[in-house]
Amino acid sequence: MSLLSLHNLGVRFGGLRAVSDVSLTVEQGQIFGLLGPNGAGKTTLVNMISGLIAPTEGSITFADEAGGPWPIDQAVRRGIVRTFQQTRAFLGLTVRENLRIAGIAAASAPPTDELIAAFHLEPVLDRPAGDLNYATLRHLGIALALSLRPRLLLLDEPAVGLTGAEVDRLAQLIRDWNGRGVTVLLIEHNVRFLMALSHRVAVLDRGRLLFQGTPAECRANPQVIDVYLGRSAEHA
Amino acid sequence: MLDLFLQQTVNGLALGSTYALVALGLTLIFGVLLIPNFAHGEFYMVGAFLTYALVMAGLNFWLAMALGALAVIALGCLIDLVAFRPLRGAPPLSLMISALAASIILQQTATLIWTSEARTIPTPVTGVLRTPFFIVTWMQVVVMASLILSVAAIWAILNRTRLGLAIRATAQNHDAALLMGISMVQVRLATFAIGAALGAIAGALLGATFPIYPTMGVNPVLKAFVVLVLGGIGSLRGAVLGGLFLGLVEVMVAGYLSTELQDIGAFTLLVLVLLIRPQGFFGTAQVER
Amino acid sequence: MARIPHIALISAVAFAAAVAVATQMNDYLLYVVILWAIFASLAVSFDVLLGYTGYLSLAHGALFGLGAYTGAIMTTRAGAGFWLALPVAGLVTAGVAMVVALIAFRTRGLYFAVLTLGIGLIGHQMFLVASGLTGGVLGFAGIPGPGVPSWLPIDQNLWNTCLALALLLVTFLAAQVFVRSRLGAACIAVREDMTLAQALGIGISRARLSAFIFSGFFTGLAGALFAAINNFVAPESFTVLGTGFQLVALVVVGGMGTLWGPILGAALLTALPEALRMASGYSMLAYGVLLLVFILFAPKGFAGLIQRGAAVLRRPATRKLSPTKEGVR
Amino acid sequence: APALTDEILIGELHPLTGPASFYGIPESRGIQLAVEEINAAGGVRVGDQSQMLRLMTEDDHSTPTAGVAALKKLRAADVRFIIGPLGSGVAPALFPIIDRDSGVTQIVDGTIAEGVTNGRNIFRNQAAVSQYDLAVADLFRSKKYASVAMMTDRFHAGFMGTQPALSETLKSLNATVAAEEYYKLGDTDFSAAMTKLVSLQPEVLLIRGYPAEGALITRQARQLGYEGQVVWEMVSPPSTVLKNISATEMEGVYNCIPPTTEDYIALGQDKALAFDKAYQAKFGTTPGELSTLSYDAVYILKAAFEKAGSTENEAVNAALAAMRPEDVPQLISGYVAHQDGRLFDDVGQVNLRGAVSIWQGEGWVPVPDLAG
Amino acid sequence: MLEISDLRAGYGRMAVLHGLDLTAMPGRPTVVMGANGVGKTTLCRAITGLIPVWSGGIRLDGHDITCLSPAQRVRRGIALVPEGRQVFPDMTVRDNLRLGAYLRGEPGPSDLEQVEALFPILADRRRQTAGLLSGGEQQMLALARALMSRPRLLILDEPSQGLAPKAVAQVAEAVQRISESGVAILLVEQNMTLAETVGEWAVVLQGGRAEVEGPASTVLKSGAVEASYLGH
Ligand SMILES: Nc1ncnc2c1ncn2[C@@H]1O[C@H](COP(=O)(O)OP(=O)(O)OP(=O)(O)O)[C@@H](O)[C@H]1O
Ligand SMILES: Nc1ncnc2c1ncn2[C@@H]1O[C@H](COP(=O)(O)OP(=O)(O)OP(=O)(O)O)[C@@H](O)[C@H]1O
Ligand SMILES: [Mg+2]
Ligand SMILES: [Mg+2]
Repeated sequence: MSLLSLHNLGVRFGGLRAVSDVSLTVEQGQIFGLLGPNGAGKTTLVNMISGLIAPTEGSITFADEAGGPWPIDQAVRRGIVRTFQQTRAFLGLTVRENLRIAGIAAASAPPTDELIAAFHLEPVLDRPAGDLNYATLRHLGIALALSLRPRLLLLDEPAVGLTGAEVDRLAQLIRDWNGRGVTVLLIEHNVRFLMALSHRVAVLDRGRLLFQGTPAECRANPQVIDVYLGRSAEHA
Repeated sequence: MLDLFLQQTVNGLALGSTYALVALGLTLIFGVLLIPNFAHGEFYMVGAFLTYALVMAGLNFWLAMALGALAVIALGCLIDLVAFRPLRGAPPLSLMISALAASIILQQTATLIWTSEARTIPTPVTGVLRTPFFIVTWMQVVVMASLILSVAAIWAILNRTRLGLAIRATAQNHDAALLMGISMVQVRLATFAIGAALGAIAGALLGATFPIYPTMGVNPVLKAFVVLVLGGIGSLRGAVLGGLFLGLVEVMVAGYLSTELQDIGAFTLLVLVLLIRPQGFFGTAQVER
Repeated sequence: MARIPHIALISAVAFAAAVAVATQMNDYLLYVVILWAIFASLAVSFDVLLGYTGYLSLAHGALFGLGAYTGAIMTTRAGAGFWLALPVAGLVTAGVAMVVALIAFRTRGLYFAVLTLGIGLIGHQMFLVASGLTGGVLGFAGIPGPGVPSWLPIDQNLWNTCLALALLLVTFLAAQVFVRSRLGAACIAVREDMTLAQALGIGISRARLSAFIFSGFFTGLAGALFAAINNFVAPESFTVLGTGFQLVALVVVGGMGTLWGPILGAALLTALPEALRMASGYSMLAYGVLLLVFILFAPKGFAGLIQRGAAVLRRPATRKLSPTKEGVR
Repeated sequence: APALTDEILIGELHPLTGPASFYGIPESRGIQLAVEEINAAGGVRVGDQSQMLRLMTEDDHSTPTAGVAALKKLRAADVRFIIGPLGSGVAPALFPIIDRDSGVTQIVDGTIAEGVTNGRNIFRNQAAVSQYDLAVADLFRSKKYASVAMMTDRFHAGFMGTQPALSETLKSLNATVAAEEYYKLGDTDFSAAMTKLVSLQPEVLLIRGYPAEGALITRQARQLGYEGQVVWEMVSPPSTVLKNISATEMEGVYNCIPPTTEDYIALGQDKALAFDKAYQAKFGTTPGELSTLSYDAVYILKAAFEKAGSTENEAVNAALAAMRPEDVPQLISGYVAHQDGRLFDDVGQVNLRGAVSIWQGEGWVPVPDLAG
Repeated sequence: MLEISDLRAGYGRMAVLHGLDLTAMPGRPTVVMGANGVGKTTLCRAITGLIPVWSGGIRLDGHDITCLSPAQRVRRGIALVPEGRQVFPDMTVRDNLRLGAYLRGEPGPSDLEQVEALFPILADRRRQTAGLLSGGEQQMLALARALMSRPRLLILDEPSQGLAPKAVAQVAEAVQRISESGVAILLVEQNMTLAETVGEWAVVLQGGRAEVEGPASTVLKSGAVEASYLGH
């Protein structure tokens, strides 16, 4: 069953077409990877799906409901929740307060205790988020999003700045929550990480959809190698 | 009827250019250092008083203005040193309170020195320019000309000099500017110096037409903040056009509705403009990334 | 949340103690206490907006005046009693605050501050221009005071003081409840990071609107009480530069984002000019210097100073080790 | 009952800080001077006992709230005689408190606003605006002006208070009121109103407020081509006027107010000259505009104490109500007795009528033949 | 050329670096690795003078620069590509580059050509405001900007963050070329690919100190890095 469908979605900023004519479908329960060179329009796409900016063309269907994208609060109410490329948390507040505040808009009681355990936040509960180290802060960012029990989680480069071991741990976390029914749309430049996680991937290039398919197909696609992976594709 | 309208338009532009002149220095300091400098009104006031004192001591007006501006530049740098620099990195609200405190201190000191009696600098340029359509005093022409000169000068400094580049860079990213080898001390000094000089010049010129007294800066600075927001914060073009626009509206309201509604009209306009364009005429909306 | 009863208890005791002390004061000191209590409750409700939601409103001087004039008109022209006029003034002010907020929340940062400054200036001018209602510049005279209940053996001044202290108590408790509620949490989210708050589905419009209306309501109450106690009000008391900025100073000097900080701030800034009466010519100068010193050396306000002092007392010496000696391992 | 001490406490309440301090400080000093003089001359003779005056000075910042606090402070220190305030915004705030407090006597020496005296325990030795307005009416009556435009400072409670009445009076004198415009203290640009006004060509431009704005309005009106008669109604000593406008631009302007300190000195009145000399010797500056009023107020109180033979408020109030100008020989201001011969009328107001003067050369010159 | 000895620095009262020793020289690009929060960025900020040093010394070409202002250090040839993008968001790409050359006066056309050849995207976007570039584009701009000052010591704080693999390869190539031109490189990195490609010498930070040090080929394969990530 498809959860999210984009129909010819596009946006222009002045003269620049940041995203044009993107159509794709994310199935319920999938982890869907989104790749593309810098500036391809990945963040912009997520911005549109999550309702942070309005598209200039196209529409989306979510959970069989047409008429999207919706403004951000309505999107959240439908279960579309995102994280940010530059992690956001309430930096002046403690981790505990962050989680409390994130929970207030949740329709049902937030799984706060589970999140604290899963993301190893216990030791830092009373530290201001601004004092956290980078990895923990990234974890907190994702935990905040998960406390809304999203149906679709949009992750914008969650592994940036994480070390190998931390990346692996994050992958495990994403897999766990995906296993519990959270569909994930994942943007990442860490190709190994993304390919290992994703059921299906798409590649954007200069605002257009260049490729859609399985990770294996993607790795082998000459166009993708050319614009994105580069000659040293063996690293992927 | 048309004559009257033309005359009122000229009146409005003349008034507006005084607003713009005061707003320029404010917008510069705010744009670069993010300081809502309420003490700008006191730069203006001290500029006026010093010019007055020097003119009374027998100096030529223009020389007095220049000397006054120099003294106010020193004052501006001192205020920065004492009231603002220690607060680097503090929330804007602290800066605002600090600016208010500086403003009170300067006002009170001026009262102790000069008392609160009102006085006016003898006009350096007398006479009236009478055209078939409207009348304008030569002093008003001087003010408008000074506005144009000041804007041109600031624009040139900001966009055509390395100092200007440094100032703009600092405005956008303090740490990165440091990494470029920009000296913060230099940038702050320069910004405050230019801002204070603009304030002092405005004070001298307007003090030659309006009464000067220790609290004379309060109203202009409030209006200047309105102008700033009307035009878009940090935008020079916005400061000038916002000032002229505000002047025109005030005069038209006073001339065609009621003098009692002059201020109400001006502020209602502010509310309306911000309703339609929350970032002012030339402000840019912030992008969330 | 469980702490509300505690706070209520402590506040009630403080209130009783304040009243007890007040019985020993002369009329002048009582008046200073009244001014303090009224400005403290203004500051507390203002802090809900400024300190907890992060919006700087300069329209509150005018809202204070609106409450005062509404109370005055109610008790004179409309012939209502003080106890009816008081809530009506609160509600009217809250209503106007809502309209102001709907306009002003289209903007943020300095734009918001200047927009509300404009609204504050319009309000102040309206008090002057609408002289049929307000008495214009001549002021509104003959406002009846809050009558002392016949069964109470105290005089008017003491009664006024009790009312002002009670207003402070009620405002403080209401603010405590508000900031601990879900709305309060949403306000904090708005203050900390609006985009994130939105992304988390927090209704930021509703949150900040309720903070503004909350502060408007209590500002209105304070205004009506101020008018009744003084029997006279004039537009001069509701200027942006006077009252509007003074409120900001009270909250910032007291310590933003704590509810007891502004109460201390109000105490300091009310007591200060009175204490400086002696030095007449220099009093404003001293006020300015003190404000500056405070902002420079106690940037988190009175509350920050006290918290820091308490922290030092609580763990003596152990953390005083030179930072360089602290190993991670 | 007041304790029997050999001191009488007098409280004074004036703006010593802020913009109004320009008027407030000289008033306060006028009082100090009088008190010192009286004490140096042996104090006040109450019954068969001499008592010294002791002064308590409070700053009212010219705002209602600070004024009330200052009053309460004076009262808490058991001050029962108060001189002040200056501000038209302060006096009405103090009025309800003092009006119901029979333990205090007040002499208002500053504001000209209406309705701040009661003739019981609140008196005023300064003119009321309506008395200024009498001089304006005199001028219009004698010159038979056909039309007038008025510019009034709408922050000035006194002038705003009589604006409708004055307008009616002028109409009854057959003058058309072409425009009633307002400005506020601190305004600098009057071009919109002046443009409109000049196009109406009224015979008289009447400006009511303070001299800084008065000068500015006069100048801007002339620049925009106004050629009619300019009439001021404001306390405006030449020294202040000349700081804001040149003498040539002022030539021929009328002013309609009672004489002020500078006028009495200029007229060469003996007591005024002595006051000027003493003031300058003590404070090193000229005595300002209203300081003689404050000085007079102290002497009025002294006379009341002596006449009452008591410092009980009730007795002093009665003495004040019955006082005649000649009971206080030290008075500098030219008070005229009311018809019944008293200094204060039933509501406690002195008779200090405005007079018309004209600017000639470097200052105001009385126009004597109008008042009749 | 860069010698750091017994460096201590931190924020407020919290020490981050506890006596760190490190050297960097031309021809031997040094990569600094370590877990998140170990103090890599703090080290970069201390070297460039953005935060004060508590004790210890930083010497450049034998001269003590510990007390110099950031500007004076830039003048002596230190440039930093800071973590996060740190571009001037409302200025054009061109003005950002001009600022890189701030202390040298106006940059010549050849300077601009050089960096634009290195990162062609910047030539395309010359007039765009930098804040509207994508994350990766901004990263390239930051690197290009640092090069504009013709540094002798180039410090890069996690330049691969947020870059597409192809772009990472580009950066690696660029850094190698810069290194070959005689510039000393200090590269803070967690991306093994980049570290391995560029690094000749590797330092692993742990507990605020340089815990392991040696030729990159040995250190990076020794498992010391993995251990440091896990072992805190
Ligand atoms: N508000 C905006 N105005 C103008 N241009 C914009 C705006 N936002 C994004 N762009 C441009 O749109 C393009 C796509 O940007 P986007 O941030 O979506 O890229 P991305 O795929 O997320 O890249 P990266 O992987 O580097 O984060 C970029 O070229 C960027 O400069
Ligand atoms: N401005 C600051 N104020 C207080 N503490 C800070 C500040 N910046 C960093 N820290 C703390 O200093 C420690 C070291 O931070 P630093 O940024 O140097 O780490 P890093 O090694 O660069 O980590 P990363 O790999 O995440 O970039 C961390 O614990 C961090 O929380
Ligand atoms: Mg992106
Ligand atoms: Mg780092």
